[in-house]
Amino acid sequence: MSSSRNTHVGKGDPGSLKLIATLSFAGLLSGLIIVLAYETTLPTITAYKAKVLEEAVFKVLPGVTSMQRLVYRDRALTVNDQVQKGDEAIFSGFDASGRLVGYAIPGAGPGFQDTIRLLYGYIPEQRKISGMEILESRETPGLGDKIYKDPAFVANFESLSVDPEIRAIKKGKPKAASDIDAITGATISSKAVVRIINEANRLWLPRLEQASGPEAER
Amino acid sequence: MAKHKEDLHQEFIKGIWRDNPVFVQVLGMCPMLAVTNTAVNALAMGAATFFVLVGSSFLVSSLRLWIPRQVRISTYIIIIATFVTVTDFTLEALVPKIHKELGAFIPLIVVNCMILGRQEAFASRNSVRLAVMDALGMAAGFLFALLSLGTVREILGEGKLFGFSLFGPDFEPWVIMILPPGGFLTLGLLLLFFSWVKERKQRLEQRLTQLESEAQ
Amino acid sequence: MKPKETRLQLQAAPLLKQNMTTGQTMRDVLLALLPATLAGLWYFGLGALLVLLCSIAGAMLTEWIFSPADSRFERLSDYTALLTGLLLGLTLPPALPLWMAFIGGAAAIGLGKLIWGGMGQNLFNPALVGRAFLLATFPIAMTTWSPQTGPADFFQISASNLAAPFMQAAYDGVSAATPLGLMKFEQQSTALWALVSGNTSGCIGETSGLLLLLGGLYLLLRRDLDWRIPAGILGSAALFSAVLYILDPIKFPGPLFSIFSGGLLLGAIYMATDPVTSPLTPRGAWIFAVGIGLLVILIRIYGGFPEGVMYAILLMNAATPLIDRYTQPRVFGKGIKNQ
Amino acid sequence: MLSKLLKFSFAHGVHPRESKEATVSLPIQRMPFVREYVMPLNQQLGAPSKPVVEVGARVHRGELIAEPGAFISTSLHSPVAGWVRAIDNRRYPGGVFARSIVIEADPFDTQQFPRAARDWRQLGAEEFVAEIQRAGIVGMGGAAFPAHAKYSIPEGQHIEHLLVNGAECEPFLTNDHRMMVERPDDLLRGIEILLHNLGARSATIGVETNKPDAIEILRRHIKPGQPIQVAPLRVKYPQGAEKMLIKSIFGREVPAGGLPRDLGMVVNNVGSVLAVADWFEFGMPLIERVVTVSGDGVEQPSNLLVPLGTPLREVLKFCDGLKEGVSQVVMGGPMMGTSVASLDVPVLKGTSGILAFRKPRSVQSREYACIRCGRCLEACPYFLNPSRLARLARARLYEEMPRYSIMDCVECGSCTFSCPSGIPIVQLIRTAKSQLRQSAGKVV
Amino acid sequence: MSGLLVAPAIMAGLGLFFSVILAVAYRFLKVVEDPRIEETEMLLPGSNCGACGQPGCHAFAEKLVLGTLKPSQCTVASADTIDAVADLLDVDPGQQERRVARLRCAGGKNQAYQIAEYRGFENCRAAASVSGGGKGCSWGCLGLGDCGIACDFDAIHLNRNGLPEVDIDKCTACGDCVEACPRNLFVLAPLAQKLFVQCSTPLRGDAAMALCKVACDACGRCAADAAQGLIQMVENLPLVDYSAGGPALPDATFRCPTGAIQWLEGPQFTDQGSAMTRRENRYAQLH
Amino acid sequence: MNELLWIFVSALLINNFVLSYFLGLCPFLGVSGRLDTAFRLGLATIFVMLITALCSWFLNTYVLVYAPYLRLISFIVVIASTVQFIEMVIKKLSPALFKALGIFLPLITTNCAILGLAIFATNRGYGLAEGLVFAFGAGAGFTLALVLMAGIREEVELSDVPALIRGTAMNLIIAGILSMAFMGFAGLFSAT
Ligand SMILES: Cc1cc2nc3c(=O)[nH]c(=O)nc-3n(C[C@H](O)[C@H](O)[C@H](O)COP(=O)(O)O)c2cc1C
Ligand SMILES: Cc1cc2nc3c(=O)[nH]c(=O)nc-3n(C[C@H](O)[C@H](O)[C@H](O)COP(=O)(O)O)c2cc1C
Ligand SMILES: Cc1cc2nc3c(=O)[nH]c(=O)nc-3n(C[C@H](O)[C@H](O)[C@H](O)COP(=O)(O)O)c2cc1C
Ligand SMILES: Cc1cc2nc3c(=O)[nH]c(=O)nc-3n(C[C@H](O)[C@H](O)[C@H](O)CO)c2cc1C
Ligand code: SF4
Ligand code: SF4
Ligand code: SF4
Ligand code: SF4
Ligand code: FES
Repeated sequence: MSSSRNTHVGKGDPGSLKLIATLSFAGLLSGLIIVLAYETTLPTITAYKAKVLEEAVFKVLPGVTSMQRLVYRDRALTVNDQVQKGDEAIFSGFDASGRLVGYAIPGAGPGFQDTIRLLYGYIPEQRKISGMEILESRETPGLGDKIYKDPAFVANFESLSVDPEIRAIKKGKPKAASDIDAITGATISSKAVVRIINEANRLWLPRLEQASGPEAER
Repeated sequence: MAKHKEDLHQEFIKGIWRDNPVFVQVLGMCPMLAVTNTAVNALAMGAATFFVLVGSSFLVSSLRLWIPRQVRISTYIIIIATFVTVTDFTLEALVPKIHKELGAFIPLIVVNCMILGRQEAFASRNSVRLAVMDALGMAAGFLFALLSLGTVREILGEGKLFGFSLFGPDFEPWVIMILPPGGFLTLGLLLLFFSWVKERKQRLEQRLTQLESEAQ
Repeated sequence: MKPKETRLQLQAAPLLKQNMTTGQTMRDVLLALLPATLAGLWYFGLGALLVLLCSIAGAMLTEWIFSPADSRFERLSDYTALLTGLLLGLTLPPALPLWMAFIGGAAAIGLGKLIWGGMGQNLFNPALVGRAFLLATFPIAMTTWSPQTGPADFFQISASNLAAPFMQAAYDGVSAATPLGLMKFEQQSTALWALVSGNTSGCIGETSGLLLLLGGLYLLLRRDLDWRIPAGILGSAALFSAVLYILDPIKFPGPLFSIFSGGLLLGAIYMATDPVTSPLTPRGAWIFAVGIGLLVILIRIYGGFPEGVMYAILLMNAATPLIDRYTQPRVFGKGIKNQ
Repeated sequence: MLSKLLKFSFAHGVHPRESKEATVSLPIQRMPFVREYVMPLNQQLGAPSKPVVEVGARVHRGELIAEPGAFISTSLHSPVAGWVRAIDNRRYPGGVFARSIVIEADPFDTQQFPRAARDWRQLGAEEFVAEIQRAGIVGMGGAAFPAHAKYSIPEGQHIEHLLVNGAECEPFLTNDHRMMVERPDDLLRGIEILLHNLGARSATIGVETNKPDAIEILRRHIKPGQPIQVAPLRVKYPQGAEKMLIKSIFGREVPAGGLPRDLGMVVNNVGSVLAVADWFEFGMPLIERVVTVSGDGVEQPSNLLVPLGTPLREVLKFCDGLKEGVSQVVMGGPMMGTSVASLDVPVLKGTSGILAFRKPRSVQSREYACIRCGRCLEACPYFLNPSRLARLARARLYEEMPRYSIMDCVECGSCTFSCPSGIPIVQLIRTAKSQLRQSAGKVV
Repeated sequence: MSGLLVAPAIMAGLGLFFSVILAVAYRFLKVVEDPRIEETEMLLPGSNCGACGQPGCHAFAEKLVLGTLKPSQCTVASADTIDAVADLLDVDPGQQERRVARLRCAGGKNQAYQIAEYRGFENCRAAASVSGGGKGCSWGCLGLGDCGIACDFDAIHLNRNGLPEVDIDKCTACGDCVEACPRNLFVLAPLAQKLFVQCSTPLRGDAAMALCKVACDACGRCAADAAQGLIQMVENLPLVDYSAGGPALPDATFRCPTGAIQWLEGPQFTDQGSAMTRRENRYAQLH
Repeated sequence: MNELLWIFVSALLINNFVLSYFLGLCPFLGVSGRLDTAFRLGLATIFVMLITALCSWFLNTYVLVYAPYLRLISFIVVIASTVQFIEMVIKKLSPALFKALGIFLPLITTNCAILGLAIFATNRGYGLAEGLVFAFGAGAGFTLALVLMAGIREEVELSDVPALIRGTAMNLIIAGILSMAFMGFAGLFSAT
């Protein structure tokens, strides 16, 4: 810092070392504080997250009392609680007697405004969907948000055949077992939900069939 | 000593009205618009900002003699980011629902120009007492702005205030208020309203002084 | 001193003017809209008339209140507030609660015109700003369509029209899907004759294609509008939808359906042509028009709304300053090479 | 001839009502002499002339009274025989005062002018230019640019073609028309003189088709073998602007900021060519000109041959005076002329018409805001964006305006004519130009 | 609890890493620029008016640092500011002589005759181009206020008589009005020079009086009454030459028949109400 | 609908950072006065956003797996330092480029659009390619909004907007109308 003669920075010009030391020290301190805060709040947060997830799974799979996280890797499903990036995971739900009831499958896709994330329950024995829960969406209040606020719409998914393919149909039109009533005024969001589920089905149903071996059993 | 008290008082008051960070200085617009779709969110955001601003102002002004000029901005950012991260975790642990609603905008407090601006313009040059007073005032001003916007948007957009229905179930909500355009428009119109009030006041004062001088 | 003569007046040349005035232009547009307006009333009855009146009242009242006291009459007498109110009204559903129509008129003038400094200065079409505001504010009411009542039931007003201010409307009877709604959500086409004559549900003024074209013709003859804009919009929209139609005639509507359905004619002839908000330069007008045509079909076919005319026009309005800037005509004698 | 079938024209422009009926068939009439003449020294573009007479001096008709003050300047000759009464500041049409030579006519003089032809076949280029300057000839098409300056062709340039401007696109005016009809032979002689001395090969007379008799007569008088053509032009304003004329007839554009001679052409008004003929054939300098007096405020519209320096008041008096309630008197045509503040101003070399109107012409009942209808764009023959220019001028963003080529505006007024909002576009542009010129002068 | 170690380590590492990189980069990549330019610019008024003859305050600051200009050449800055700049750069602030804009015309609506009526764009320059805007005097003020709009300092307002009054406290002598006026009526005159001719017509005698009640009719009395050489008649107008010795005194104005020459203690035109009646009487007596 | 294309269109039009997410409002309101400046700021923003996408992907994959709680602070530090470093390099290597784009860099660094981009990309678990496409779409969308706004504002300068409205209030209302117009893109490519 020899050129300080005409740079007019003020009194003593601290050397680079001091700057580096200050920053490193600040980093050190802040890291410490953050980690303290993190460690203190972590149990509450993880517990809450787990609870939310569990509630969602239990909701889409009625009668379920416990669950497991399954990861699809190397063409097989394995139980795995370690969340990793790029995981393709679903949840299996068991009733009080420990019997496998079905799977809770997450899905995501574009909605009217932004990506919709949802979770739905699937019962392989009946090839039926047993419930649907929207995890995240930015649909228009009063219209698109009916996909989770309108009980009638959510009820559509309580027992819905997946064959041949789910369709959203305008109210009052004849329906098949795999058709749902679209929300009036929010056809697009309704169709988006349906499409997300269909796509997830296309991905997961073959995998589940192929993997419905003993390892899925507890 | 009394005079000193007055000063402190002034530092606090100016942030709320005369130098209001939003209405006058037009700072911190992003969180201002993004999270004010309901009054509760606005309140939470305001509180979080309040904590971060006051905390970092306190810290910055106490450390101001030790921080070299060249790295002051980096240091402020680290300090602010630390406070924000702590706030983020705390909110997530205490009020997870609201935390989810505010989403990415809690971390974004770090880059709220108002906060960094106060450190640079005030906290780094003034005593801890003044800095904290100033931060309290600014934060209160910010909170005030957030709340006014949030209130308007929630009342019109949902017919509610803090979640309580105001006009009964038959009220037709003004959906736009909750949508992005409503944010822009409401803030624009609020600003317009405030400058109108200010102008009217000025005109009145002018008239008064004119009348006085005529009376003399 | 010398005996006084009458004082001469001094005026800058040129001392001659052609005799068209802006006020006259606005009156022409009102006149051109008359047939389509009457058809709307014929089809939708008294309720529609009230909706029109309320939106006009909202517009004119706002103009009146927020104009400087000394220029109020002058401002109202240029007919633009009336025209904006009328055009807005024509793009509203006939069963819209009246109080919403009034708010729409106020928003159209307030947000669409006054804050910009009044007539001639706004960059977005005021009527469409009003409509966009209404659509975003009251999406359900704005997309609930009542079937045509026909002249026999002229005096029947739907209950929703009379909803109390700020309160939700109760819809009586069946709602009817518009031709575009049917197309988009049920892949169901409507007969062309119904579209041309206006015998469908939809906005008050948009249904009757024939009368809209008639008014457009009148405006063209009076040289009140830039023919490039309707030509460009209708042409590009027809071309785009023809291409899609050829690719998949079952999924996509044909070009004639595209032109005669929804608000395309009303928009292309009376709204995109608003001189204030469209480009000045001839080349700019083409770009503007083709942009609208493409956006309309894009939104109608791939977008979330059955109809995109309003958004297409507003988006191109936003681009108009840029278009104007980059399409300045070549000045005489500039950039040429003489051998 | 092919050109018989074609009507030549340019793009854009406007169609004001022609209003030439009142005077189109009236022969040119000589105006009698009056008592006092005022000869301002700056009747031409460029430097003012320098007086060469003293107050009290006796002058003959046609005698030199002022010599050129510079190269871009020209001579003045006494329009009458009489006495110099003053050299003084007098009111000038532009609204300012100008130094003028005031001459009192000798009421007993016969005012005869001795005719004498001059040789024009043996002149060198420079001599020719000097002759024209001596004759005091300026462009009579309105700009009053000294003609000799136009004829002094710089090294390296070469004139191929002479264009005679008989378009007369301004409404009301019929002076060029009458000159073509009444003096075709003199006009053709003038063309011959100019062709010879400029070294040009051919000439075209451009005439709007609303003067079929002029076209017909000129064609009849052109001798076989003369390299002169008559081009019928669409009736459209501003057909007479020289760049438009060239575009119409030859389809070529004069480069912006350039001159016709960049394309090897010289454009001259009919009156200017006749003045050349007058000088060489009769030895008559520019001391009188043809003026159309018309408009709904004149009792007796006429085409007059008026000595320069005659006050407007006298000219109008000769036409039986003004009607009751005249509110506006204009020098020149209604599209580009200037309204005058006082009738004491004199007829100048560049005055083609005197129009008096009863009700103000350009006042639209009200001015609206610009609705960007684009009519001004479609009117502007120079393809400018008048709306933008006017808006910029209103906002006083003068520095932005050169970006929109403000300096290429010739102030033809087509834009203002066509604006339905009644915006004084040209006036705004003129104001901005004036301010820009002044600022440019200031910046060192 | 490994985080307790990991986090501070990562943070300190990142801080270390980047501060080293930046410090090194700073060392080798820094482009040096004289910081005094910026500091000077901060001190300047920042109105970018160009009165200093530079395109803006930044350019002026550059020139100041180079030493080619003096701080006082900024006519907008207050004395304190100029001193501060001079202190900062350690240069001589330069001479300061307060100047204000003065109007060389006093022919308002009540004094100058109107010969025609101008209708059109309300702007002096525009009116001047239409046969002089209808005012009989083609040198005088048109009273449409171009100067007032041009003044960025709100120093010019048209008075009821249609003449621009300069607020001498607000005027910074930036010269914008000089440039704006199409009749070139404003001059920037030192406040200390109090003898001032409020007329621009080169006409004389009755010709001048036919235009305006307060025209200078070039009678030459002021020149006769002033100190030798102080006032000279040039083109029918008195020209005051302060460098010509002799003291400038109000005496020169006493015998002026029209009041065209004035002794200005403060702003122009303020005393006109009362003074005019006297002059008007006088005018009546003369004719 | 191709995933990457949807990410791009969504960031560009449907969920435009400025008009729908309210990110980057300070430069949007502050630097939209002149068209050419706005355009250059836009380009600089696209550039910084791409850098940000790279940095955040790097941090997410190699650093934050060990300490997720440091996400925010490390983003800030790393992005700011990288941009500052690049700024110095540009200034040294190409003064012309620096004059055109570089002067905006410090302005952008402490801007919520940048940090927002990093956080959104992380929250949504974007990989490198997705992150880059997202960054490009968001940057282009920001530029689009900025340029439209600048064009409008240059035009508004010539109008007589009431003095009371002029300034921020006017700009916000214009932004509101623009945002309303952009609502037309909602549901694009998700309806079919
Ligand atoms: C402001 C606004 C927001 C909207 N939001 C949604 C939405 O979130 N989800 C949706 O499916 N439709 C939404 N729509 C409606 C769609 O544009 C479309 O009209 C609707 O899906 C058609 O449904 P319908 O055929 O049942 O009338 C919205 C419309 C407007 C005007
Ligand atoms: C000029 C004009 C523009 C319109 N623009 C739109 C638009 O952008 N979006 C829209 O949903 N409806 C718009 N409408 C209304 C539609 O034409 C009408 O709603 C259409 O018939 C589709 O109805 P649906 O939304 O119920 O299917 C416009 C109407 C007119 C007259
Ligand atoms: C808008 C405009 C219109 C003009 N109209 C005529 C016209 O009708 N007749 C004419 O002789 N010159 C007209 N002129 C002048 C010509 O451009 C050109 O200067 C003239 O013909 C040259 O001849 P001169 O020098 O002999 O006058 C017009 C000029 C302008 C700018
Ligand atoms: C051909 C034509 C079309 C017009 N279209 C509209 C329109 O769509 N909406 C509107 O508010 N005003 C319209 N106007 C009226 C006027 O231009 C408008 O109110 C201005 O935008 C107000 O500044 C139109 C005027 C004309 C001449
Ligand atoms: S003709 Fe008049 S109203 Fe039309 S664009 Fe030109 S200036 Fe504006
Ligand atoms: S006056 Fe100028 S801008 Fe207007 S039409 Fe003529 S050349 Fe074009
Ligand atoms: S001083 Fe000049 S600019 Fe000012 S009003 Fe008079 S004429 Fe106009
Ligand atoms: S414009 Fe004239 S009056 Fe205003 S500050 Fe400048 S010099 Fe003074
Ligand atoms: S308002 Fe249109 S050009 Fe002046």
